[in-house]
Amino acid sequence: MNTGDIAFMLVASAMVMLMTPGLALFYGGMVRSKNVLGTIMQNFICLGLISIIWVAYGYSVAFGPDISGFIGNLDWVGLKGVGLTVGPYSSTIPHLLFCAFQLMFAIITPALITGAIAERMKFSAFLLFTVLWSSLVYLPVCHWVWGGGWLGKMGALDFAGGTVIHINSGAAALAAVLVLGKRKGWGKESIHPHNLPMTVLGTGLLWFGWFGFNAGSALAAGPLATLALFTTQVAAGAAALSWTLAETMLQGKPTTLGAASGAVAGLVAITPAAGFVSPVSAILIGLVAGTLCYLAVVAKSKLGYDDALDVVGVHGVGGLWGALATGLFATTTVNPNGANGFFYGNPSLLGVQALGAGAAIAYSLILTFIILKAIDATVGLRISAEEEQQGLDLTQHSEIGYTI
Amino acid sequence: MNTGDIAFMLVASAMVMLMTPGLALFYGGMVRSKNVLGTIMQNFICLGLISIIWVAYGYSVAFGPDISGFIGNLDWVGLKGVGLTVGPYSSTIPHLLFCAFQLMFAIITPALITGAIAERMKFSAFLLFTVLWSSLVYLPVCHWVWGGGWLGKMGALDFAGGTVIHINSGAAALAAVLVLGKRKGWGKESIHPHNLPMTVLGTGLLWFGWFGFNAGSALAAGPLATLALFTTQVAAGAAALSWTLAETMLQGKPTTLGAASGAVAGLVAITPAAGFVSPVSAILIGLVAGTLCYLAVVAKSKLGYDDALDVVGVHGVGGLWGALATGLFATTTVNPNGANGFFYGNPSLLGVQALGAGAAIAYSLILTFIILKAIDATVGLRISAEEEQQGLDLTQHSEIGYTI
Amino acid sequence: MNTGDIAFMLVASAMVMLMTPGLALFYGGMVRSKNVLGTIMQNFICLGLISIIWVAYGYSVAFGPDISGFIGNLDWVGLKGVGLTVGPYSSTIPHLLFCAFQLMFAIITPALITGAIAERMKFSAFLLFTVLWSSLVYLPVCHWVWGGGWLGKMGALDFAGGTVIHINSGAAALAAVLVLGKRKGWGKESIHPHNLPMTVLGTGLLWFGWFGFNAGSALAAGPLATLALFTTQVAAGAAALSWTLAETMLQGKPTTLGAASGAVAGLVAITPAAGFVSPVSAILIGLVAGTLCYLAVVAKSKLGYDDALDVVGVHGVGGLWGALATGLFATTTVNPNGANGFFYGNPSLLGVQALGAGAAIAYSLILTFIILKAIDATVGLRISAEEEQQGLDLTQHSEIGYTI
Amino acid sequence: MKKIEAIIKPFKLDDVKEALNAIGIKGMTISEVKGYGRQKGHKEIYRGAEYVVDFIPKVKLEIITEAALVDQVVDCIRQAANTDKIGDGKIFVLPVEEVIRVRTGEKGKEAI
Amino acid sequence: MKKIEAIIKPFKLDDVKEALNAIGIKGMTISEVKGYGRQKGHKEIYRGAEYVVDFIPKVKLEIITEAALVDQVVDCIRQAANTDKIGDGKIFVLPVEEVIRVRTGEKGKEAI
Amino acid sequence: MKKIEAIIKPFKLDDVKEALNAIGIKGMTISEVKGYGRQKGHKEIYRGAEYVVDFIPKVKLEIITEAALVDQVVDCIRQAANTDKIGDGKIFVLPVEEVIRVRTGEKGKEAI
Ligand SMILES: Nc1ncnc2c1ncn2[C@@H]1O[C@H](COP(=O)(O)OP(=O)(O)O)[C@@H](O)[C@H]1O
Ligand SMILES: Nc1ncnc2c1ncn2[C@@H]1O[C@H](COP(=O)(O)OP(=O)(O)O)[C@@H](O)[C@H]1O
Ligand SMILES: Nc1ncnc2c1ncn2[C@@H]1O[C@H](COP(=O)(O)OP(=O)(O)O)[C@@H](O)[C@H]1O
Repeated sequence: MNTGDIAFMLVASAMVMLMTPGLALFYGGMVRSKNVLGTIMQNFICLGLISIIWVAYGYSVAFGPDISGFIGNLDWVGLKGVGLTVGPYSSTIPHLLFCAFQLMFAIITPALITGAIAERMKFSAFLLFTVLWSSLVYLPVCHWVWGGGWLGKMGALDFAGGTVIHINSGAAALAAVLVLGKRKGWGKESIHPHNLPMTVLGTGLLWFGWFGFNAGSALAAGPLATLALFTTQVAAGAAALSWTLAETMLQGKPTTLGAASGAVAGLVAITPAAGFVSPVSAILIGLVAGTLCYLAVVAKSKLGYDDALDVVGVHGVGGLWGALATGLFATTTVNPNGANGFFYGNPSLLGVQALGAGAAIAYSLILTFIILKAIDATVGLRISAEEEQQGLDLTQHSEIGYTI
Repeated sequence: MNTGDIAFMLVASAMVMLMTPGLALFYGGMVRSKNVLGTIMQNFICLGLISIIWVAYGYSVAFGPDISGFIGNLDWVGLKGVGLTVGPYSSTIPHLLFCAFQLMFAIITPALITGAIAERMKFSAFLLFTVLWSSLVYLPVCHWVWGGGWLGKMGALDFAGGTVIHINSGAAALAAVLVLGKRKGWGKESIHPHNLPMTVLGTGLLWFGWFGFNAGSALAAGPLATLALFTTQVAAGAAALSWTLAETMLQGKPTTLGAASGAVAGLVAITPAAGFVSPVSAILIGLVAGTLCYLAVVAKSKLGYDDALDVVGVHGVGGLWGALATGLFATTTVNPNGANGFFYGNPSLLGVQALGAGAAIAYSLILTFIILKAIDATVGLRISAEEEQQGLDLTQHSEIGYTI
Repeated sequence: MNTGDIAFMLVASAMVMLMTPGLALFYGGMVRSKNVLGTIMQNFICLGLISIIWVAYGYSVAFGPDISGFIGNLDWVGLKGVGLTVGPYSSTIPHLLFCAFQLMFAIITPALITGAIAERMKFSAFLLFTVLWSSLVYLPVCHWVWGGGWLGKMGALDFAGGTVIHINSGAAALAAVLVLGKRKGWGKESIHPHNLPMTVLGTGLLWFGWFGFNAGSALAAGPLATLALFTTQVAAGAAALSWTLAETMLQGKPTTLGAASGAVAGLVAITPAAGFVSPVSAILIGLVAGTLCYLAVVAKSKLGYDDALDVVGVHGVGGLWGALATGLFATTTVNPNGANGFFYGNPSLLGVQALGAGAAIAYSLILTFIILKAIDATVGLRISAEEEQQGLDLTQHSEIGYTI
Repeated sequence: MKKIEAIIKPFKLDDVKEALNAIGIKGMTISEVKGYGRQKGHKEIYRGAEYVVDFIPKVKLEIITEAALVDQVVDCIRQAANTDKIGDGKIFVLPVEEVIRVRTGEKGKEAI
Repeated sequence: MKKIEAIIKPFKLDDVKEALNAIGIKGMTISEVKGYGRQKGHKEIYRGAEYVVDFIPKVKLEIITEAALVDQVVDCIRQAANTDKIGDGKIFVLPVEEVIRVRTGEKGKEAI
Repeated sequence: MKKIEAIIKPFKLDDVKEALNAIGIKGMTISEVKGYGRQKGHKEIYRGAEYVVDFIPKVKLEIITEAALVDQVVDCIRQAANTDKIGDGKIFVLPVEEVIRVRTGEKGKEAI
């Protein structure tokens, strides 16, 4: 045990927890005021749902003893055997601390998807979806990459969860918007964010928490965490700049939402690369992420699907870029336990990265599609047109966000 | 000295400080907009008032050399002798760091009471009350449990302050609403929260800070803090779920405020137990806390007292449940320095826990009652009916929360 | 390397990063709603701009090998040679971690100035200003004090950046309001804060982050950081009280904005002193800071310059008081590596402190003046009168903060 | 048909609504307004500066009713909204030429 | 000159504005109001307490127009705002004695 | 009795209020409205999508006054609110049949 490492991982876990309320505000500010609570609630409730699933069986399925590289077995159900001594995943922190840290990841991943399905899903259907999606999509993919599964073994680099979290949720978001369909009035009425300062606040909390997310993925308070913290900061900053620059060129104005979105895009893109690339590479990754995700978001309107708060454009596209960028910019000069990428003489890594991303996308797309179709056929996915007019807050929760 | 422990306790202290602004927002969102600043101010000013009291005499009275198990003496007035070497309360962190950490607890406890008295108390009376209550109620009870006093010696378990903080403030809240009386219009007009997203934000900050609160109570970055962090997370999540489930069954809808309130109820209930129970027990404690506190809050309307933001229902009832639950679920398998509870073959602990809770309730109720009656008889407690119509913000602070 | 120190500095860096979004909200709440996003954006974009400058050349110019005590050379451009081994500035944490921590300081300093110029500056001019000001003012002054430059060598004490950050930005703010001129309607129309709860939230985040700022300036998790954390807390609390007391005496009411402003004034004043003074001295420093800054803010209206959100009164005056107070209250009894001040038998320190402050003020005032005049003469500083009526949000960013 | 506009103190809204209900008025439209009159405003303080705010929050009720009921409605509002303090508000009666229900197209009395 | 006041459901505003535009109405003033009528309100739940909220968000349109156009405007609004559900709203027609454009001082028809 | 309704630019409110005060008008009611007319709206951009927002924030003044004062009041508002730019607003004059002060029950001139 190392008290410095433990101190860091305790705080990092707390910081990643805070990302989910942060995400709730980030998304909550972007919807119309009649849906602010419904949107917040979809995020917030994940803190409850997933905590219980994780103890019950989630951690065991994701990280328990491996079955054929695809899934963990049920040895650790109820956290049996997951104790306070150093565990299989780290030699300096208690096993339960690793489990706590990973729980926070498992919470935020389904929460990310809520941005795509915003303003139109039944809360009951959402709960059901979250339980199923976490169990059938998140846990296996997590196992593949980090739990001793086939993807990790293949040599794919994913420092803090680009594939497990962002590509995965981005692909699920795509499936979800295809199944759910557009919001009433989409493309006709103007559907504006109701509270952008709230979105910026959410961005600030996300950014802060992301240091725990990325640097914490080193599982120790050392040089590697330092590198990850630094690359996280500069990639986010660069992407915020680059998004606003791109929109200024194409639309004439740098927007606040653009800066916030860019920051998140940069954070997403650096996630898989954070501990494998140099600060200068991180800036490049961020600059590309900001512009690329902005273009993806602009393209959305043309493709005609209603990814309400751009989960596909930011997490899907940003996550994919991050996975590939890791294959381009990774270098053993900053992390000897990493690998070299394309620009450091090893083109093969790029292929592995693409394969990993592709597998996650395919699996997530198909499973999410099936889960949602099944829910739609049974309990139904969408609120009625009239409920949509009234908003989630009143119809799903009998509350309103603001009273003046 | 251990740098890991110090690192953790520095950050934990900062996190607990953040809980007070978090609480200000949690409460601020639940009052009507004309009282938002007055409510926030009552919380915020505790950061000033108590910091000075703590240095002047508070720390000495609470933690200074013991006088007959009831109170500390004045040896450490002005923090004389409270230095940067390891102190009597820990062998790995500076004495002053322990003092800083405890200061943050002393700040938030009177702040918790502001939820009960919301929307009707004179600010001057509030300041006076806070000084008296902290000095005459908080400091002694704190000494009893943690400062070498009789309650701690008796063997009562209180990991992070269930008795000192939550039962204590909950009992004070009960006394306060009885003395203060109802808000004008209570039970007739609908008195709605004016900004629920603000309340959820406050909940997020409270939850985050609570990791510092509970895990930090281990005073070291090790397995015990890890356990406390984990149990805190899952109890909060479970209680959020359970409150919303209970209200769905009784009222047909899961509310956002219910999820937020449930989370806080879970955090309260796990506070005394955090370092003594297993993760699975923590989930059970959380599940019961959510439902129990919800029922307590529903009962309030029937009992006819106006505990504005439900301090009694959440902190009083939740804290009491937590104290008893510690007596039920504590086990030396997770913490050898703890004790076994009812379910682990030691029914006697439950009695000790009940006794400790009962003593705190009785003392706090009576003293708070006397303090408030004295203030009422001298400077007066309540604002006038007309001021109540205008709101705290304009009448007490000459400000308004929002201008559009 | 020491994992405890690294753990602490990783988290401290994250906490200081959060101060910039915190500041954005602190300021954002104080402007009119038509300028909320423009104000937030000016702060937020610094996270992007300065991150890139820092990697490109900023860190090298501020902290690189010294050239005649005035500036660093370009050896570390692109962070060449700034690696993951322990660096020249600390023997227990990686060089890159020190660089990360300092980056966060470099971000927030220009952001502080945005409070003075609020509600009237072109965004393009602001970007240009920030690049020039950071490069020509911040980097040199930072080098003088911390990078091995003449001021640090002279023996001036500046624990966490009173001179580098607060006096520097306060002086720049003064120059800026003189060049920019008043907002339309200033002194005639009532220009009210649009969202004070947002300002309090920002204050809470600033206060939290400030623990990272001040305690982190010890660069290690030990007694010194502990002292800094404690003095920070009590100075902020004392100043919040003292500002509200002063305004109650002069204007009859304690305001929420006063408490928040006082807290910030206390945090500013304790910044240079945090690791050099005792807790009791910290309270005195805070008490004076609250009253002094309040009086400075009141004086503003009489002097007739439009320092919109009182950067001069709070950061300039508060920073200056802090620098001098360090010269008064510093004592080697709490920090043997510090020095004794006036009250501890060494009047000469006061002179050194005054000299350091004076040099920073003079340099910052003059350079800022020149930079702004140059920008005004080329791209122009202010938005048009009509744009000012419409607000920054619509005219600079084509967005609005809130839609109901 | 007449239109009755009443400016009242916000906290009196529930009372007025109930009183109107009691005399059979089952429809109205309300909005938030600010009033300026004899009632003196309040002081606000921001960062050491004091402002007097003259505009005071009020609620405006708009009720369309048959001419025959006007006196009864006016009296009802007067009684329910009265607190005997300056600023209790005013009631205005305006002529209305036509009333139409959107849903059915009914006109006049039928439309209310 | 007449004044047409219409209380409609908020989500119908865009449709009504476009319909009015189509018949040549190029000016109007709108505001947020709350309506009380036959349409039943909704339930809100806070901390275990239930409230029925009777006042429902509506949008009020105010259009000044020549007397000759009143019928056309009223019909236009009726059609665009109609959803055949209770609560679709009402239209009121009031007499106006004079209209002045602030900028030019033009009066009557010229001022619209 | 007449009712004067004026739609003006928000930043002109203080000027108008003072000008009215100067001619002895000591009571009025104001509200926030949005206007649609010749003044062109503004563009908003969200996540790469552009919207044109036609409704522009305006302030509506409502002043009840004696018929004899109408011209003076209208002129006063016109002068104070005028910026010679499109969108300065309109003034409407409507007939009022009765005015009642809630507090005292006074009617007509006495009630203002
Ligand atoms: N001439 C007026 N025209 C329109 N509204 C008025 C007029 N005078 C007063 N009001 C409205 O009536 C409210 C109450 O008037 P005020 O003079 O304060 O007290 P009182 O109701 O006792 O006469 C004002 O706040 C304003 O909204
Ligand atoms: N007598 C009235 N005076 C003023 N406004 C009214 C009146 N009756 C109804 N309204 C307005 O019209 C809206 C719709 O009326 P309601 O009775 O709910 O349904 P409907 O439009 O089908 O008649 C109400 O919400 C209210 O704003
Ligand atoms: N026919 C109308 N009915 C009601 N309000 C109108 C009408 N025409 C214009 N307005 C109001 O007057 C405001 C100003 O009108 P606009 O045509 O933009 O410029 P101008 O004041 O120069 O004529 C509009 O924003 C709207 O609020």
